[in-house]
Parts: sequence; C-alpha cells; structure tokens
Amino acid sequence: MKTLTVKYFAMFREHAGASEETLELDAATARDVFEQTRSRHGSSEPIGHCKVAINDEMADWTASVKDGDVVLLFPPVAGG
Amino acid sequence: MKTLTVKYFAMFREHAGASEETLELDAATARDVFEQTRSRHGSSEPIGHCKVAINDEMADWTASVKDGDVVLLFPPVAGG
Amino acid sequence: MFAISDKDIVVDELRDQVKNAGSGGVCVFEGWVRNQNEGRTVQRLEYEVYAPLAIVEGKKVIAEAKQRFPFLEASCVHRSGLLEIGDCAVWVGVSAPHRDEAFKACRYIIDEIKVRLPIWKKEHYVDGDSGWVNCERCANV
Amino acid sequence: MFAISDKDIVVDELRDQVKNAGSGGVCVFEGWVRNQNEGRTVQRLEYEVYAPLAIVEGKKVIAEAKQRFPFLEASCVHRSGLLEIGDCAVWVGVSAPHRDEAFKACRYIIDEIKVRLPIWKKEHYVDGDSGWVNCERCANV
Repeated sequence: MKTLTVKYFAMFREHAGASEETLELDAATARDVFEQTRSRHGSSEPIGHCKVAINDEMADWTASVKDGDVVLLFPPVAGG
Repeated sequence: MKTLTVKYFAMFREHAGASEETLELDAATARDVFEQTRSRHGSSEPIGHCKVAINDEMADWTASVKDGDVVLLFPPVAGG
Repeated sequence: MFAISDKDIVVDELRDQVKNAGSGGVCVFEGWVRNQNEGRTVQRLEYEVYAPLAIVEGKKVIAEAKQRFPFLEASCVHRSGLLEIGDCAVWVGVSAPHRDEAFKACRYIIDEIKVRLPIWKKEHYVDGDSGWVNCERCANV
Repeated sequence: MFAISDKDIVVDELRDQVKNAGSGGVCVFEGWVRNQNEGRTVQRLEYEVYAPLAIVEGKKVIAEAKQRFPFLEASCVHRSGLLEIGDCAVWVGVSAPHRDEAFKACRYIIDEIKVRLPIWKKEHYVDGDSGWVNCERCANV
C-alpha cells in the first residue's frame, strides 16, 4: 500500500466532492490510481482523453507511482 | 482612329510622365491600347500581370474599346 | 510569452508585445464566449485552470510552433474564472516576416492549446443548468 | 465592410465591427510596414490606391470568402499614402462561430487583396533610392 495525494479537477472534483484526498492505495501505475478512484467516486468517464500528472509533471498512464507522490487527475480538457 | 482617355498608375504614371492623356489611337482592344502606349513611353513591362479597366470596370485585354472610353492601365499590383 | 489571467484581456497590450520592426504582419486569434453551444443558450462561462502545468504546457506549444513555422514574436494569454458572453477567453498573436508563418503558427498554437492544456470550461445555461464542455477531439474517440 | 483610408488604422474600432454574440472567435491579420524587403533597408512606404475600383474589388473578395467559408462578420481596411516602419498597412478581421472558418476566410481575403486590388506599393530605401514593389505572384510568371 502506498500513501498518495490525489488531486481532482473540474468534473472529477465534482464527482469526488473534494479537490484533494490522501489515500492508501494498492497502485503500481497512474492508471491504477485512475481506476481505483473512479470506482470509489462512481465516475464513469473513460480514460481515453483524460490525462495525468505526477508531482506537477505530465505523465503517461503507465508511469509508476511511489509512496508520497501527488497524482493529478485531469478530465478531458477544453481550453480556448 | 478613336479618341481615348488613358489613365496611368504607379510605375506606368512615372513612365508616361503623366497620370492621364487623351490620345487618338488606332486601337480595337484594350491590349492595343496597352501596346501602343507602352511603345510610346518606352516602358518594357510585360502585359502578364498588368490589368486593365474600361470606364471604371475591370476588363479583359480582349475587350474592345470605343470612341470616348476611359482606359485605366494598371501595372502589377502589390497590396497589403 | 504564455500567461493565465483572471482579469480582462487587454488586447492593445498584447498586440504591442508582438510588435517587431522585422515583422511584415501579425496573425491574431481571439476566442470569445459565444451565446450558444450545441443548441443550448449560454449565459456565462467558467474556466478552471491548473495554472502551474497550463503555463509549462502553453510555453511548450509556443516553442513547438516556432520550430515548425519560424516566427519573430508570439504571445498567448488564457483566461481563468467567470466570463460573460462576448468576453475574450484566449488571445494568440504571432508576428513574422511573412504572413504564411504567422497564420500557420497562430493556428497551431490555438489548436494545441485547446486540447493539451489543463483548462476546463463549464457552461452555465439560461435554463439554470450547467455542464462541463467536452474537448473537441473527444467526440471522435 | 471594405474601406480605403488615408489615416492611421485604429484597431479597436475595427475589432468592435466584427464583434457578434454568436461568434466563438475572430481571426485577424494585420500587415505592417517592415524595415526590409529583399535585402534592402526600407525607410518608409507609399501606397497608391485607385479607390473606386479597389473598394468594388475588396467587397467582392469579402463576398467570395463568405461563400466559401461561412462567417458572421468581416471587415477590412487598407491604407493609402505614406507609412512609416511598424505602421499598419492593412487590417482584416473575420469572426465566425468556429475558428476554422475564421482562419480560412481571413487568409483568403488577405491573399486575394494582395494580388487583385489596384494598390501599388513604393518602397523608399535608406540609401535614398526607391522602387515599386512587384506583386507576389509576378515572380513566378
């Protein structure tokens, strides 16, 4: 188990009812964090156009997470 | 012979040393007017990108000119 | 220059930033809040921006554009917060010796910004409802 | 709207003309007098315009653009007379619900204006010389 801080944005923040949580997760990759928090919050957004950052750097879903990491979950963006 | 008013613009005005002339020309088409005034003024600009208007309407070089017409000779343009 | 701003975008200041004696012109794109989207009447709009990463990614987009379409100056500002109909949400300006590079770089920057930056748009409709706007390319997945 | 002006182009006024609540954005192109052309240092520039026909042809160009790339508003002003380095020689703005039409229509308008309107550009160089600038497509004949 790892202690991870997970930050939610936009619709993910609304699904989670919080902008940030500190969770104990059995997660190896960013994808694991996405899937475990999604089921936890009853969100159904597919991972397709979502993005992830680890400790303020954009990352791939296959990137591994380590104890203490801050994982940022971004729903599909729509700037401009 | 036809009496034609010929107007010159930009480099054609400089070649002709006048912005306008009234000439007696043996010209059937706009192209004839171009060629006869070109040789008259020693201009060597090819007709390729030049344009012509007759009585303030854009015209083809094959357009016929009649007595009293105002023929505008436009050297290559470069707006913007 | 890339920035996120929670204040009105002042076009004249931005235009001055891309001025350059060697530039033959500038291509500018301004994104405005429009009164409807997908058939629904919009009252106002809210931009949520995660600024630390939006700024890094925005600068990266501008650098990429410069490599592809060499230009002299470029500047981009994106709004955060609450906007009304007609407000300027994003301003992109690119100046270059010739217009082809200016047009292409400007288009590249706005296209990439819309799909890559951590910026989310929530529309508030006149019927009281509201919703997060999906990104442009998502519909095609 | 298409106009020829012998006075400074005031960008804010023109920008207001293309504002529309249904527009998602505007694409603007501004042509500026730059300090060199084909390796020669330019001091200032002179535009000779035959206004009666330039206006007719300018309006025709805008109408063609609207048919090809439906937009909401478009405006274009071209300068006549003497201009200094950095001055705005031409302003084109097109607003549309979506940016693709705005970009394409703006590009169409400036491209056509540069080769079709009876407008001639004389460059005055720092060495005292001057010359009429040939049109863009002429070199390829």
